[in-house]
Amino acid sequence: MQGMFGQLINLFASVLLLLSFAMLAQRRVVTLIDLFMLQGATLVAATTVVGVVTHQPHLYLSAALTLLLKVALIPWLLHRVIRQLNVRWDVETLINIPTTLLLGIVLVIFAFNLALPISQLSSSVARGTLGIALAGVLLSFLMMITRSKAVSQVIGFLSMENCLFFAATSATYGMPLVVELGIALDVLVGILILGVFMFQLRERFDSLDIRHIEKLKED
Amino acid sequence: MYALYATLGIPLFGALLQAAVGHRSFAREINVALSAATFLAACVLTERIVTQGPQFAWDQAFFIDPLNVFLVTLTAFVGLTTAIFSRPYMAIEAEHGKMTPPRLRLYHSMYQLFNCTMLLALTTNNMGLLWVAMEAATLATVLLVSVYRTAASLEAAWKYFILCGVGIAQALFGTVLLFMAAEKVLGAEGGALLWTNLDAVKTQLDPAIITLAFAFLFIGYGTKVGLVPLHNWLPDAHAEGPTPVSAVLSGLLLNVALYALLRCKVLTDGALQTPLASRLMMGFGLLSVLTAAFFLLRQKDVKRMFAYSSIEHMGLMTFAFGVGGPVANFAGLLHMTVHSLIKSAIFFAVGHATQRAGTQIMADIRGLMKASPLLGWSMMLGALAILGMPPFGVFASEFLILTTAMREQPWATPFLLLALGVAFGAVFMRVQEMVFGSTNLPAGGTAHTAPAHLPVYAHLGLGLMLGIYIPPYLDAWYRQAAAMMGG
Amino acid sequence: MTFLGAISQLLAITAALLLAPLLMGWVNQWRAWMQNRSAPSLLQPYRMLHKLFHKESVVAEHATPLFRVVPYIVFGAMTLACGIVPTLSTELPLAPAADAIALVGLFALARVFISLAAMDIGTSFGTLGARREMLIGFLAEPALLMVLFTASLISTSTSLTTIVETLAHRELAIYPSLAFAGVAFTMVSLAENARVPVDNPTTHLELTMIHEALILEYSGRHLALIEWAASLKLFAYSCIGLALFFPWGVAEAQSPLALLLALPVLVIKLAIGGIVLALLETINAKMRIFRVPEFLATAFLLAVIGMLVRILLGG
Amino acid sequence: MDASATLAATAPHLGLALAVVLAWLLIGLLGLVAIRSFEFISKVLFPAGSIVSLCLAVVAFAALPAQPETAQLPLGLPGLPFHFRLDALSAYFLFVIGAAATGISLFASGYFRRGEGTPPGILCFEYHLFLASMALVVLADDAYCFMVMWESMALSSFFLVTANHRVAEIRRAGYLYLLVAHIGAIGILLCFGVLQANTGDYSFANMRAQQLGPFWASAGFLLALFGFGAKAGVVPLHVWLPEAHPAAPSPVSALMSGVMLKTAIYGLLRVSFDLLHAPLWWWGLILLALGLVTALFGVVYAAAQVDMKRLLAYSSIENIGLLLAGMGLAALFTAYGIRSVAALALTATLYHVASHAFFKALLFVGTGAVLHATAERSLGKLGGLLRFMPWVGWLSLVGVLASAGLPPLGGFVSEWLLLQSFLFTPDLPNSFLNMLIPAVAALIALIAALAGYTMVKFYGIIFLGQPREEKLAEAHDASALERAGMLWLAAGCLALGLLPVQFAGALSAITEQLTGVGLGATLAANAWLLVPMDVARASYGPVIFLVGVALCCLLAYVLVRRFYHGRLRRAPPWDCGFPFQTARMQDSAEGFGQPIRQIFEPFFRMERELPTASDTAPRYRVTLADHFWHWVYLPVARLVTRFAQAIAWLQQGRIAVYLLYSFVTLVAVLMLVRA
Repeated sequence: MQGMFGQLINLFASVLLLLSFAMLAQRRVVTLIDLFMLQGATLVAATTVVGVVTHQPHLYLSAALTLLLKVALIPWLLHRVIRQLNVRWDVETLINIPTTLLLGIVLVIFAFNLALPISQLSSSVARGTLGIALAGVLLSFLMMITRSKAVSQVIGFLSMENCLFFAATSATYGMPLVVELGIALDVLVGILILGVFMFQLRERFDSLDIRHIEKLKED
Repeated sequence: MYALYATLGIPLFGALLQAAVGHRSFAREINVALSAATFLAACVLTERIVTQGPQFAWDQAFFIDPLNVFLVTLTAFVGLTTAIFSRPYMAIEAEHGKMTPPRLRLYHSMYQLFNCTMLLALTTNNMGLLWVAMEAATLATVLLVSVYRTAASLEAAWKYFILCGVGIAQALFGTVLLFMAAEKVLGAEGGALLWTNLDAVKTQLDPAIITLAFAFLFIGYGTKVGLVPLHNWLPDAHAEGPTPVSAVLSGLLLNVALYALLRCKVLTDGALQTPLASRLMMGFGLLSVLTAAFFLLRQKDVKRMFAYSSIEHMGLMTFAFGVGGPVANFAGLLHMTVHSLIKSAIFFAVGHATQRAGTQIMADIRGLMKASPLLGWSMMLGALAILGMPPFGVFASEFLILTTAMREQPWATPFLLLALGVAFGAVFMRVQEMVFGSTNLPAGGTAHTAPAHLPVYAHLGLGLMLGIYIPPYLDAWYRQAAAMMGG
Repeated sequence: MTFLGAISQLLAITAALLLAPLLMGWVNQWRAWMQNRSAPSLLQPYRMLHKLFHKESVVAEHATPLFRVVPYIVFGAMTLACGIVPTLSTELPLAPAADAIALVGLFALARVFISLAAMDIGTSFGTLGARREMLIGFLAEPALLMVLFTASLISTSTSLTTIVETLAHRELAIYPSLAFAGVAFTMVSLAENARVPVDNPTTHLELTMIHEALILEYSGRHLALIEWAASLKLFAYSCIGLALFFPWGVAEAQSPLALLLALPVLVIKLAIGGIVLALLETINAKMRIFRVPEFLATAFLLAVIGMLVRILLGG
Repeated sequence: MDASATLAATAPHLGLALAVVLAWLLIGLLGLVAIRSFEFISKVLFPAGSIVSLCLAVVAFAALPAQPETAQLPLGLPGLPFHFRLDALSAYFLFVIGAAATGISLFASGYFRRGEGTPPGILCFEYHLFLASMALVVLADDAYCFMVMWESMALSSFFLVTANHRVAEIRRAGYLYLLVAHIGAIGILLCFGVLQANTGDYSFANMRAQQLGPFWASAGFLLALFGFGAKAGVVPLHVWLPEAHPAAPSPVSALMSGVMLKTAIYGLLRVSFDLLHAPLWWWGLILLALGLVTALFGVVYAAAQVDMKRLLAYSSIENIGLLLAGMGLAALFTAYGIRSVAALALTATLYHVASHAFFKALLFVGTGAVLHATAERSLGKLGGLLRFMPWVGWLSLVGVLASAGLPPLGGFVSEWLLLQSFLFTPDLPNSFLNMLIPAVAALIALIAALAGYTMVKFYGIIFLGQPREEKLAEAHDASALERAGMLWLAAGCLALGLLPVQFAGALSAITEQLTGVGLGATLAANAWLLVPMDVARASYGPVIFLVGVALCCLLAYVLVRRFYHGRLRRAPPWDCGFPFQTARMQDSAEGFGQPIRQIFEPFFRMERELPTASDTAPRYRVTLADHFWHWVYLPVARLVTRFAQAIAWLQQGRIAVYLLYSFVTLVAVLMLVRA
C-alpha cells in the first residue's frame, strides 16, 4: 500500500515537473493559465494522497484550500483579467524558448543534485520529490525572468508558490495549519492586488509588456 | 500579556477603523492617536520584559525577549513619530491634490496594518508566522508605495511586489527546510517551527539541511533587507512612495527583515558550528556597502539617494552581525536603532524639503537654509548624522564596527574605508548644495510651521543622545541581545 | 665677563667699525690697479661717509617710519655681527648669545629689513631690488649655513669661538671638506656682498643692479649708515672666512699680549683677502641675473658635498 | 556637585580645564539663545570667551610639571565612559590652545560684522564649540572620546568655514575640507582599532599597556599618519588646506591654522610616542621625508601665491612639514636610543608648535583686519597699508619676522633647536642616515630662507609701497578689541623669542614623558642663554642678542644725532626720468613670485599667457595649479566616477534583469554552500 502511494506521489511530482516545463515552453497566456490550473490540481491530488497515507487531517484542509484558491479562484481571476485587458499572447520571450528549456534542464540537474543528500534525511513518504519541488521553484524563477508580459510573470510567481507548497508537503507533512492559512491569505491578497495593479498598469502604460515599465533606473 | 495583545491589536483595530473613516478630516489625528496608543502599549510591554525577563504569550505563539522587545519599542516609536509627521504632511498633500479621500483612506488603513504586521513579525515565536507577517508587510507597503497612482509609483510598486515576492518565496522554501530539519528532532507536533524550541535544539539540527535552509532564508530575507544584488526594488520603492512610507520602509521594515535574518543566523550558527552564516553576511554586507556607496554618487533624486544610503547602512549592519562577537553584535544593534531614528528623520526633512520645493530633484532644491533655517539645519544635521559624524549615534556604532573589524577582519577595512569615504563624498556634496547657497525655491511655497519639524528634531536629539550617552537599561538590552546572538 | 673679555669685545667692535671702510677702500684701490685704472685714495670711503653724514636727507613723501628706522637696524645688526665673529680674540662676552646659526639669522634679519625698506617707497626699482636681494638671500643663506655646519661638524659645535679654537689648534692638515667649504664660502660671500659676478657695486645700470636698487631712495645720513653697514658686512664675511679657514693668530683667553698681536695679524690677513677679492672681481664678468641661482646652487651643492665628505672621510 | 568636588580634590588642574571647556560651551549656548543680539555677542560673549581662554592657558601651564591627572565623565559608550587625562603633553597643547585663543577671541569680538551669512549667535556657538572640542581632543584619554571630539572639531570648523555659504567657492572649499577630514578620521579610527588589540577596551591606558608586534604597530602608525596627516595638511593630503583656510572668516582661519593643525601633531605624537611607545627607525625616516617634502612644497607654493590668505595657508603647510620633520628626527633618535638628542628634537618641534600658533594666528587676524578695511584678498590690489592701518601693519610685522624665522623672535628659536638636533646626527649607528641627515639640514635651511622670501613678499606687497587701488586710501585701522587681540599674539611671539630658556625648560616635562629625558636641568643652568647641551657646543641668548642689536642701533642713532644735523626733506620719490609712474607699476605679487616659479618650475603646473610684441591689448596671465591635484586627486575622482558609471549600468530598470540577479545570486549561494 505504502509503496503504491509512494509511487503515486512520485507520479504527481513528475507531472508537476512536466507542467513546469510546459509552462516554460508555452507562449500563449491563456494556455499558461490552464497549465497553472493543472499544476494546482496536481498539487491538490498529491496533498490528498499524502494526507491519506499519513492520516493527517489538516492536509485535507490544505488540499481543499489549494483547490479553492489555485484551481478555481485564481485561474478564474486571471482569465477575467486577460479577457478584459485583451492580452492573449505573450508575443515574445526575452530569451528564445529552446535555450530556456536547455537552461531548465541544467537547473533540474542542479536541483536534484542539491536535494539528493537532504531528501534521504526526510521522514516523509514523498521525500524523493524534494528535488522536484526545488527544480520547480527554479524553473518558475526562470520563467519569470524570461517572460515579458506582466501576466505571465504573475503566473510564474504563482507557480513558484505551488512548488513551494509541494515542497512543504513532500519534505514534511505540510506546515502547521496556522502557517498554511496565513500563506494562503497572503497569496489571495497578493493576487488581488496584482490584479488591480494590472489594470492600473494597463491604464498608465497602455500595455502590460514589462519592457515598458523600466523608467526607474540609474542613468 | 495584555500589553502584547494591545500592541498588536491596536494597529489591527486601527487598520479596520481607518478603512472605514480614513478619508475623513479627523483621520490624521486618529492615526496619531492609534500610533500613540500602540507606543504606550509597547512601552508597558517593554517594562514587563525588562523587569520580568523573556516571556511567552498565547501558549508560546509569541515570545518576547530583549532582542525583539527593543525593536518593538523602536518600531512603535518610529511609527508614532511618522504618524505625527504625516499629519501635516498629508494635509498639504491633500491640498495639492495628490491625495484624494479614497487614497487617504487606503493610506491610513494600510499604515496601521503595516505597523501591525511588523509588530507581529517581531513578536511571533513561529518562524512560519514570521514569514507570513513579512509577506503581509510587503503587501501593505506595496499598496502604500503605489498610493499616488502615478506611472512611476505603479512601476515601483510592481517591481517591489515581484522582486520581494519572489525573494521572500525563497525564504518560505528555507522555512520549509527548517521545518523539515526541526521535525526530525522535535516531531511533527509540538511546534517544530517555534523559534524557542528550535533554539533549544539547534545543535541537533541536521547540518546539511540547515545549510541549504539558510541559503534560501538568506536570499529571501536578504532581499527585504536590501542586500546587493537583491536590492533593486528598494530605491524605486523609497523614491516613489509618499515620504512617510519611505521613512518607515527605511526605518522599520529593513530592520524587521534583518531581525528575521538574525533569528535564522542564530539557529544556523548553532547547527553548523562553521562560520558559513557569518561569511555570507560579511560578504554580502560588504558588497552592499561598497556598491551602494558608488550608486550614491550618481543620484539626482533626493529620496532615491537616501534609499541607497539605507542599503549602505543595512550592509554595514549585516557585516557587523557577520563579524559577530559581543562588540560587533552590540554595534550592529546600536546601528539598527540609530539608523532607523536618523534615517526616518532625514526622510521627514526630505519630505518637508520636497513639499517646499515641489520636486524631488536635488538640482532644483537649493538654499534650504535661506528658505527656512529649521528645515536647512534638520537636513544638514540629519545628513551629517547618517554619514557617521559624531556626536551622533551612527558614529558610535561605526566606531565599534570599524575598530572591531580592524582586528577581526582586517581584509575588509580597506573596502569599508573606501565605501564610507565615497558615500560621504557623494551624499555630502548634494546635501551641502541643497542646504547652503542662495535659494531657488519659490517665495510663496508651502511653509511648514515650527511644530512640523518636531519629529525631525526629536529623532536627531535621540540620535545625538545615543552618540554620547546610552542609558543603562538600553545598554542592558543591547548586551543581552548581543549575547543571545552569540558570535 | 672678565675685564679682559670686555676689552677685547670693545676692541673687536671698534676695530671693525674703523677698519671696515678701510677694507672697502683697499679692495677698490686694488681693483682699480688690476684693471689698469687710476685708483681712488685708500681713505675715499671715509670721505664719502663724511660727506654723506653732512648732507641733508631726502625722504620720499609717503615713506613710512620703517624706511627711516631701517638704516639704523641694518647698521646695528652688522655691528653686532662683527662683534660676534672672533676677529681678534675668542674671548668675546657677546659670542655665546649668537652662534653660527644665529649669525646667519642676523644677516637674514638685516636683509629682510633692507628689502622691506626698499619696498616701502613703492617704486618699481625698490621692489625689484628687494625681490632680487631676497632671491640671492634664500639661495645664499643655506649655502652659508652648510659651510658653517661643515666647520661645526669638525669641532662638534656651532659656537663660533669654539670652532675657531678647535680649528686653530689642529695640526696643519688639509681637510678636504674645508676645501669644498672654502670655495662655497667664497662664492656665497661674493653674492652676499654684492660683488662681481653676482652684482656690481659700482654700477647704476638699472636692469642689473641689486644692492644699488635697494638703496636707491636713500640719501644723506641714512645712506651713510647703509654704506657703512655694507662695508661692515664685507668685513664680517672676510673675518668669518679668515676665522674658519685661516684661524691662526686669533687671541685666546686671558692673554693681553696675544690680543695686541692679533690686530696686526688680522690686518695682514685682511689685506691679503682684499687683494684676492679684487682679483676675483677682476677676472670674472658680471653674470645675468637669471644665472645667479645656478651660481648659488653650485655653492650650495659644494657646501653640502663638503659636509658629506666630512662625514664620509672623516676629514 | 559632589562629583565636581571630588574632581577638584583629586585632579585640580583637569577639573579647572574641564570647567573652562564647560564655560566655553555655556558661552556658545548663550550665543544660541541670544541668536540675533549682535552687540551682546560681540561685546560680551567673545571677550568672555577670551578671558576663559586665558584661564585655560594659565591652568595648563601650571599643569605642565604636575603629575598626570585623570577623570571620567559618565558619558560615552556603555563600559567606556569619557576618559580624560591631563599629562604634560596634553597640558602643553592645551596651553597653546588657550593662549592662542585668548588673542583670537579678543580679535574676533571686534571682527564679526552684522549681516554676513550665518547669524552671529550660531557663529558664536560654532566658534566656542570648536574651541571646546579642540581642548577635549587634547584631554581625551580614550579612543571614543577622542574621535567624538576630533570629529566635532572638524564639524564645527566646517560650519565656521562655510559661514558665508552664499559663495560657491566657499562651499566647495568646505566640502573638500570635510571630506578629507572625514576620510582621515576613519583612518584614525582604524588606527585605534589596531591599537586596542582586540581587547575591546578603548582607553588609552589599555592601548599603552598593549605590546604590539612590529607589523601591527607599523600598521597602526601608518594609519595614524594617514589620518592625522590628512588633518595636518601633509602632502599629498594637503589640498583642502589652501582652500578652506582662506575661505573661513579670519579669526577662524587663525584658529584653524594656528591651533587646529596642532591637534593633528598632538595626535601623531600621542600615538607614535606615547601609545606605541617604541618607534621603529623607519617611522622616523618616513616622517622626516614626508615632513621635508611637505615643508618644501608648502613654502614654494606660498612664495608663488597671489592671494594673501592662500599664501598664509601654504605657509602653514610648510610649518606643519617642519614639525613633522622634527618629530621624525625625534623618532629616529628614540629608535636608536639616543634619547637626549631625541628630547632636543622634540623640544624643537614642540617649541615650534607654540611659536607657529602665535605668529600664524597673528598674521591671519592681520589679514582679517586688512580684509575688513579693504574687502580685498588679492595681493595685486593691496599696498601701502602701513600708512593707513599702522596698528595692524606694525603688529603684523612682528608676525612676519617670526614667521620668517628671524632672531630674536619665536620662529627662530625653534628653527635653531631643530638645526642643532640635526647637527648631532653623526652619532647614529646607521651610516646611510648619517649621510642623509646633514643634507636634510641643508633643506631645512633652504626652507627657512624661502620662508623669509615669502614673508617679505607678503608684508611688502600688502603694507608697503603705494596703494594699488584708489579705495585703499580709505582703509581704516582695526578697532580697539582687534588691536588688543593682535597685541596679545604679537606679545606671544616676542615672549617666545626672548624667553626660550624658561619656555623650553617647561617643555622638559613632556620630553621626559615621551622620550625619558628632559632638558630641564641643562637649560636651567643659565637663565639668559639657551644651552641645549653644553655652552661650548652651542648657545643662543636672544635677550643679549636683542640688547646687542638695540644698543648698536641706539649708539648709531645717538652718534648721528650728536655729531650731525638732522635735516630732512620730503620729496617725491625719484621717477627715473619717467614722470608718468603710477602705483600699478610697482612690482606685483606675480612679479615677486617669478623667480620662484622659474627656479622651482617642476613643482608647479603652470599655465602662462604671455603677450607678444605685436599685441594691441597685451595681457599677462599666469595660473598655478597643484600637480597633486592633477595627478592624484583628479584621476581618483575620475576613477570613482567611472566606476560609479559602470555600476549604474547594473541597474537598468528591467525587472527581468533584476530577477536574473536574484536568480544568479541564489544559484551562486547554493553552489557556495554545497561546496
